[in-house]
Amino acid sequence: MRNIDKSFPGVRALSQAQFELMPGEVHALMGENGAGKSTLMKVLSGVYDRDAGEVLLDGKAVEITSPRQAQDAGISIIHQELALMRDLTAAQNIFIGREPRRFGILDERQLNRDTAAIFKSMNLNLEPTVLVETLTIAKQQMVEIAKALSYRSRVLIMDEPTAALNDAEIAELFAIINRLKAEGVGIVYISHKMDEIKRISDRVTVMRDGEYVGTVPAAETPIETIISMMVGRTLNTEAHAIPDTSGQPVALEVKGLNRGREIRDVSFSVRQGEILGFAGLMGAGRTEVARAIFGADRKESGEIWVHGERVGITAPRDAVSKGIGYLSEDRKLFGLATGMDVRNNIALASLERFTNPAGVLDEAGMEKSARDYIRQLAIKTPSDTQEARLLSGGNQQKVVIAKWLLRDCDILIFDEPTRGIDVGAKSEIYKLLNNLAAQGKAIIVISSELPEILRLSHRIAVMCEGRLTGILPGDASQEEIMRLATMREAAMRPDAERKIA
Amino acid sequence: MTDTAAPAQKSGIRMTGAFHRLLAFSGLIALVVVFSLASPNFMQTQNILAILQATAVNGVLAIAVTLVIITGGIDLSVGTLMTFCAVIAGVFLTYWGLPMPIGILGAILAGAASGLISGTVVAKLKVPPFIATLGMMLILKGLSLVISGTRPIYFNDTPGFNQIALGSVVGQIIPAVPVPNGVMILFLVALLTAFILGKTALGRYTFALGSNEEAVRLSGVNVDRWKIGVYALSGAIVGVGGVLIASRLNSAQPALGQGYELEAIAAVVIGGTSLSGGRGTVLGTLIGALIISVLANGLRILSVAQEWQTVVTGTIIILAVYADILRRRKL
Amino acid sequence: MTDTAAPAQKSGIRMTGAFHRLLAFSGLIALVVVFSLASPNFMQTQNILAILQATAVNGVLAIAVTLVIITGGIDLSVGTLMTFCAVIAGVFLTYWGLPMPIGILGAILAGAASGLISGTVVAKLKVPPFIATLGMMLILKGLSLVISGTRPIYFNDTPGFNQIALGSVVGQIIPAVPVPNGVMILFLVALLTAFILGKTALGRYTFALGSNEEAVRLSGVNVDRWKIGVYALSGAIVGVGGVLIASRLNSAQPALGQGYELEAIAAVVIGGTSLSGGRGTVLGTLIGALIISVLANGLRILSVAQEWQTVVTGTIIILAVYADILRRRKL
Amino acid sequence: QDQVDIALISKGFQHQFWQAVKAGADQAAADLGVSVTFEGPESESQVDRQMDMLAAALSREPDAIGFAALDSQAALPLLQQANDAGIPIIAFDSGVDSDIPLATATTDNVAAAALAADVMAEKIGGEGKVAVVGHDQTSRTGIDRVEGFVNRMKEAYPNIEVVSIQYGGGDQLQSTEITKSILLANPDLDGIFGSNEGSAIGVANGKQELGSDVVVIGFDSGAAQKSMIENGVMAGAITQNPVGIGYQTVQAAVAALNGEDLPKVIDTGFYYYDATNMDDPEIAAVLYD
Ligand SMILES: Nc1ncnc2c1ncn2[C@@H]1O[C@H](COP(=O)(O)OP(=O)(O)OP(=O)(O)O)[C@@H](O)[C@H]1O
Ligand SMILES: Nc1ncnc2c1ncn2[C@@H]1O[C@H](COP(=O)(O)OP(=O)(O)OP(=O)(O)O)[C@@H](O)[C@H]1O
Ligand SMILES: [Mg+2]
Ligand SMILES: [Mg+2]
Repeated sequence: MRNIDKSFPGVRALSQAQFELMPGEVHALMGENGAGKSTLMKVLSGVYDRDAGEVLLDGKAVEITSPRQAQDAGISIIHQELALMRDLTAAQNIFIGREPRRFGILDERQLNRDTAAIFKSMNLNLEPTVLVETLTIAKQQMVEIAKALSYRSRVLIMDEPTAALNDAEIAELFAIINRLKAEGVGIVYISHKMDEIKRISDRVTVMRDGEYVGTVPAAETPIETIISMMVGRTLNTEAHAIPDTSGQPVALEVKGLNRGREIRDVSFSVRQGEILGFAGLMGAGRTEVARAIFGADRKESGEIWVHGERVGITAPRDAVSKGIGYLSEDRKLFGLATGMDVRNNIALASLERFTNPAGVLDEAGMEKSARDYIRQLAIKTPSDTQEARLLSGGNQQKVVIAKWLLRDCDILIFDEPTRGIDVGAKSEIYKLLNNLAAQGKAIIVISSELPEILRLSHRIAVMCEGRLTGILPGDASQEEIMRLATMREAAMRPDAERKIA
Repeated sequence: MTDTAAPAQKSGIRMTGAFHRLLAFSGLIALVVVFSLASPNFMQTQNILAILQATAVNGVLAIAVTLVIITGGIDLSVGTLMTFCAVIAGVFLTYWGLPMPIGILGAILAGAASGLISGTVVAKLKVPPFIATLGMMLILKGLSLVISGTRPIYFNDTPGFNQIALGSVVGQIIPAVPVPNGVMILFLVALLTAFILGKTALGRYTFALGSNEEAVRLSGVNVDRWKIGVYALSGAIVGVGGVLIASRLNSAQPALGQGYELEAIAAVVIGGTSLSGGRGTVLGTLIGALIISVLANGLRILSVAQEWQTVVTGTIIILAVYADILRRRKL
Repeated sequence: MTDTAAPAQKSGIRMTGAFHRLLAFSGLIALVVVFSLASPNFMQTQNILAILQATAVNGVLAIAVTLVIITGGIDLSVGTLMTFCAVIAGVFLTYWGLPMPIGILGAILAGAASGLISGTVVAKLKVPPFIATLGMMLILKGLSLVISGTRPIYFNDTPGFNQIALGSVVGQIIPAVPVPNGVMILFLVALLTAFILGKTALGRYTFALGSNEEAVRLSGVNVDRWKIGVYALSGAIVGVGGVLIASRLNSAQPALGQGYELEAIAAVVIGGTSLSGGRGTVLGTLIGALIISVLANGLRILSVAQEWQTVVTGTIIILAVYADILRRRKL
Repeated sequence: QDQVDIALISKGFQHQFWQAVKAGADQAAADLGVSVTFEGPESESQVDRQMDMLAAALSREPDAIGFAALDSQAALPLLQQANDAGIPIIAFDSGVDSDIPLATATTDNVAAAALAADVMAEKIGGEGKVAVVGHDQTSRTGIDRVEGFVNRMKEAYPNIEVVSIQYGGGDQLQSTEITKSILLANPDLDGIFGSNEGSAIGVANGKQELGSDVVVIGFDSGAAQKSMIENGVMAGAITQNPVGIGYQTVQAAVAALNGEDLPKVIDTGFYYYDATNMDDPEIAAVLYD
């Protein structure tokens, strides 16, 4: 790809961007949120028409103006934002447009057999006939990967495929990538997880502000160099000292929370100024616990105490009025009012603060605070009146964070707060969380990235199959966490588990 | 960990599927039971046949609109398109004296052609389905009047035409259950549509479009072509409805049809199809159409004053859908 | 790097915003120009006033339904609710002999109450708005007939009642432009609603609900209460429409109203409001309503045969929306 | 219950004309000690809805049926079914092309509209331009009244031109808007005929809103139309005898049940009325509020 330009109304997403991929190589594409990575790949895969520049395949210029043409040219892509048909089954999703037929009639059994074969080759345990809607984001992501694999393309683009995956699944994905690589498939790999880049890629291309910065070999180049290419400066990543919060008053206490198989007798507490990390495998029930506390889902039993007072929470508004904020793991579905602008999304949870007794809004006040947060969190947006859905994924996430910061809650639950966020912003968010804790806020961080849990948490709660299998100190080892996260037998025997917890 | 969960879940889905289908009838059954208890005349064979006969046209229209709604669209033109197709049949058979099968084919093709146009306006010009089909509704209404010269066209020169809806092939074989052909045609259309929805690529894309059109596009599918196909199929089914109503009245009534679209859409939604697309069943739509007919018939049998019939119908439509929502929530 | 981009972009948005608004009129202006050229009778003051007068009721209903559509809902009951409110005014003023302001208030409150009920059914019982308001449409239609005893209620005992819509306060001040009060009321309602939508918390939540209701709920907002509030406000506006039509006809006609909902919704969509919610403007709706009135009036002035009027109207509705889509795409 | 049960299926329900028919039927039911039900579709185009109503009425096994056919051919199979079941049928408002109805209580709409044309011609002095605001483009009554008026003008009054025929669906507001357009497009118009109550009131409203002095002839009655005639906005109107139609239909049904012979046609008549004769007992009796 050479000299690619692409502009959106008010935004120049790509300017003279370039990229080169060899057969059988894994080529990482890196850059901050909004650098233009996804846009470049969408140009390559026929989603967007480029404004200028050329695309060469095997040295010959090609015109790719539709996803179909890209497929025919042997290019397939896993999009950053999940693009699945929620009402169809996994198998139906994977083979959409290429359904096996017999005498013009869909051959559903063949479809499911083919899908099962792909799942098997991925070591993925999933029924082909399961409705996508009922799957967690992680499993949906696996379905997307399966779909991309099913095309057997020469070029496979993966736009943040691991953002929703846990370590075991990531390892599985890397095994698949290595296999494809051996078969001569060229792979474009976009991710914000530095360690992955080192583990999997051969070369790294870095973009900044829609422009090409440079390409370096992955093995020889130190991570710091790549990061400074991305952000144009060096980041200091010194470890954070864990403060002692054991003397602080308890801010949030959960006792005996239960719901069906998803949440089984979960009890824990968070103190003011403390960051409690929640670790566990995909589907361990962390999100369920958070949503139950927040009142987003119903709970069967259990007490919630805020600042030593028992509170009845039946809806999110009860939780918010008690000073609890929840940043959900699926920003598109649950976090953003996508049609609204950045300013209103930031103000969404605090609108009454900007409302005078007559019900009239203080637009200037909203603008001011929106701008404050845009600056503070370095949200990349042309203005605070840009529609939120037009921001890049990572910047959308920052907007949702800003919403809860503005709301000024005492207790904050962050579910996968750095999903899809670049290193620079990630360390900003870590700093932010540390500051919030230092201000005395009680914070729960749910994350599937162990380094993140270890980096942030003062204490670490580990869940497995709906149970809290233990709470570890913040300096616990990865092995200890994994042991608790996979402690299924404990889940079977309630008394055994209690001892550990 | 999915190993253990998966099979259980699968049979779970199957079970609830069957259970679900059974329960979907519950609203209908409740109505039937209430009316049977309230009036001895309700459960007569003749009345049951009258109810089925009354369902035929609305049922066919509702099935047609189900397809469009599953794609996430809506079709306001079904009522006037039905009339337009009936008028076309009248022109072919009465004005031009063509043989009956050609008249029927003409009506169905006219429906398909109109669907093709609506579909093209929606898919290519990106006009929202509500507006595209509202426009078509008016255009077709006007054209029906123009073509027919604002007069009904009678089918007196086509003997046997009124047997399409009113005759009973079943009754010739089993005299005890003289189910009118119109009703059998409704069932045939339902079966065929259910087959297309469940077993063919067109059906698959119908659901896929309503579920996430952008995702389908990104998968390299020619979204526009399939969408137009769905509208055309839907139009063809409306054409069948046009033949049915023409046969039932032995005439093409050019002013008929407006308002029928709302009743058809109501049947679809009562039948559990979501207006936001992606899900829906033909069986549900059939049940929805039956609920509406049973309600209208039962209230008449009970001699409820007409203004109160309206009030009761409105209330029961809301309650039926609410009951359906409660049932789903429990499952 | 955002710093430099921001100011340019912002003025860009402002410019396109104003430009956009200007262009939105283009469809309307095109129609006006065509009709003016085609008939010398079109551009008379009297005819302009007639068009405005004809827009008043549909315009008010369309504004009411705009609110609901922005939340992602739909309201099919506006037509029969308007009638119901007119009947309530009739009962208050003619049957009970209460003073005029109380009759007006009664109609508006009746509208708000009905909206409250629809809103509650939608928000609390989770019945889809299409069905909830379809049910309400039937219920209100029946109730209007019941309450009025299926006959019109005249306002002959309330002198001045027909001046609400027909009189002209403006004309008393500036005799050259005797804009009827009904039209002024439409503009007032439009201004007020635009203010509420743009400047108040209720308005902001109206958009937010249509944009992503779940996200609003998870932001700790009492979604149900605001949604019910929007429906109630919408109902109250319909109540104003009820007063207008009652005043215009100097009577409450209990059988009127069905079918008006489609015309109102058409005005909203022609005005650029998306049926999927989250966006829309009162100004757009006003223009949409005007386009419909101008079209109807112009075709009548040209004495186009009625059946062709329908065809042309359908075509132009589609074209107007298509032109709007093209315009947006260019920006 | 052993009370005689008579089902009336009419062409409409909400409109005042049909309510007047219903009132007549209810009156007869009270006088004769029978019970009647009265039903009709939303609009006069919904032929199939009327069939459903007729079918449901048959299932109820009534003793007799009164039926105002929207389309007489379409109803034949069901009427045959009723006939086979031995249920006597009385047609009302417009006839059925068949021997099945024992009697038909009806108005001659063509003649009634021709009378309107005669009156109109007289009021505008035998020459000029007139327009028609019809209530329905396709229904029997709609067609008969418009054609009755227009044909009479053509045949008897060559100097009168019908410049515009438009249809407002019997909706007052729509008819008002139509009238205003017609008046604005034809400033030299002399008269407008409104073909039913809603149309006539709409025409008069439009005339008033524009302050025009066009001659308005209406059709049917109702409180509003009567007062418009009283205060001169409307010159006059044709009335049928809807109350009489309802009353005589029920009366004929009861007579049939008692085995009495019935005349094939019961002409319920029509009249022209204006401010001068409205209070005549003969006229006042056929007007409704
Ligand atoms: N459809 C669109 N309309 C307007 N602007 C867009 C659109 N898509 C992307 N942009 C803008 O283009 C720029 C590049 O976005 P892109 O999604 O390519 O970033 P990215 O590098 O993938 O970031 P991330 O790591 O957050 O996914 C951003 O500023 C974004 O706001
Ligand atoms: N939408 C859904 N429909 C059905 N089951 C679900 C759904 N979402 C979650 N589950 C199930 O609920 C359980 C808990 O899932 P949850 O998302 O809370 O886990 P988690 O620990 O937050 O994992 P993740 O890291 O994937 O977010 C799992 O068994 C999961 O399969
Ligand atoms: Mg991206
Ligand atoms: Mg989770």
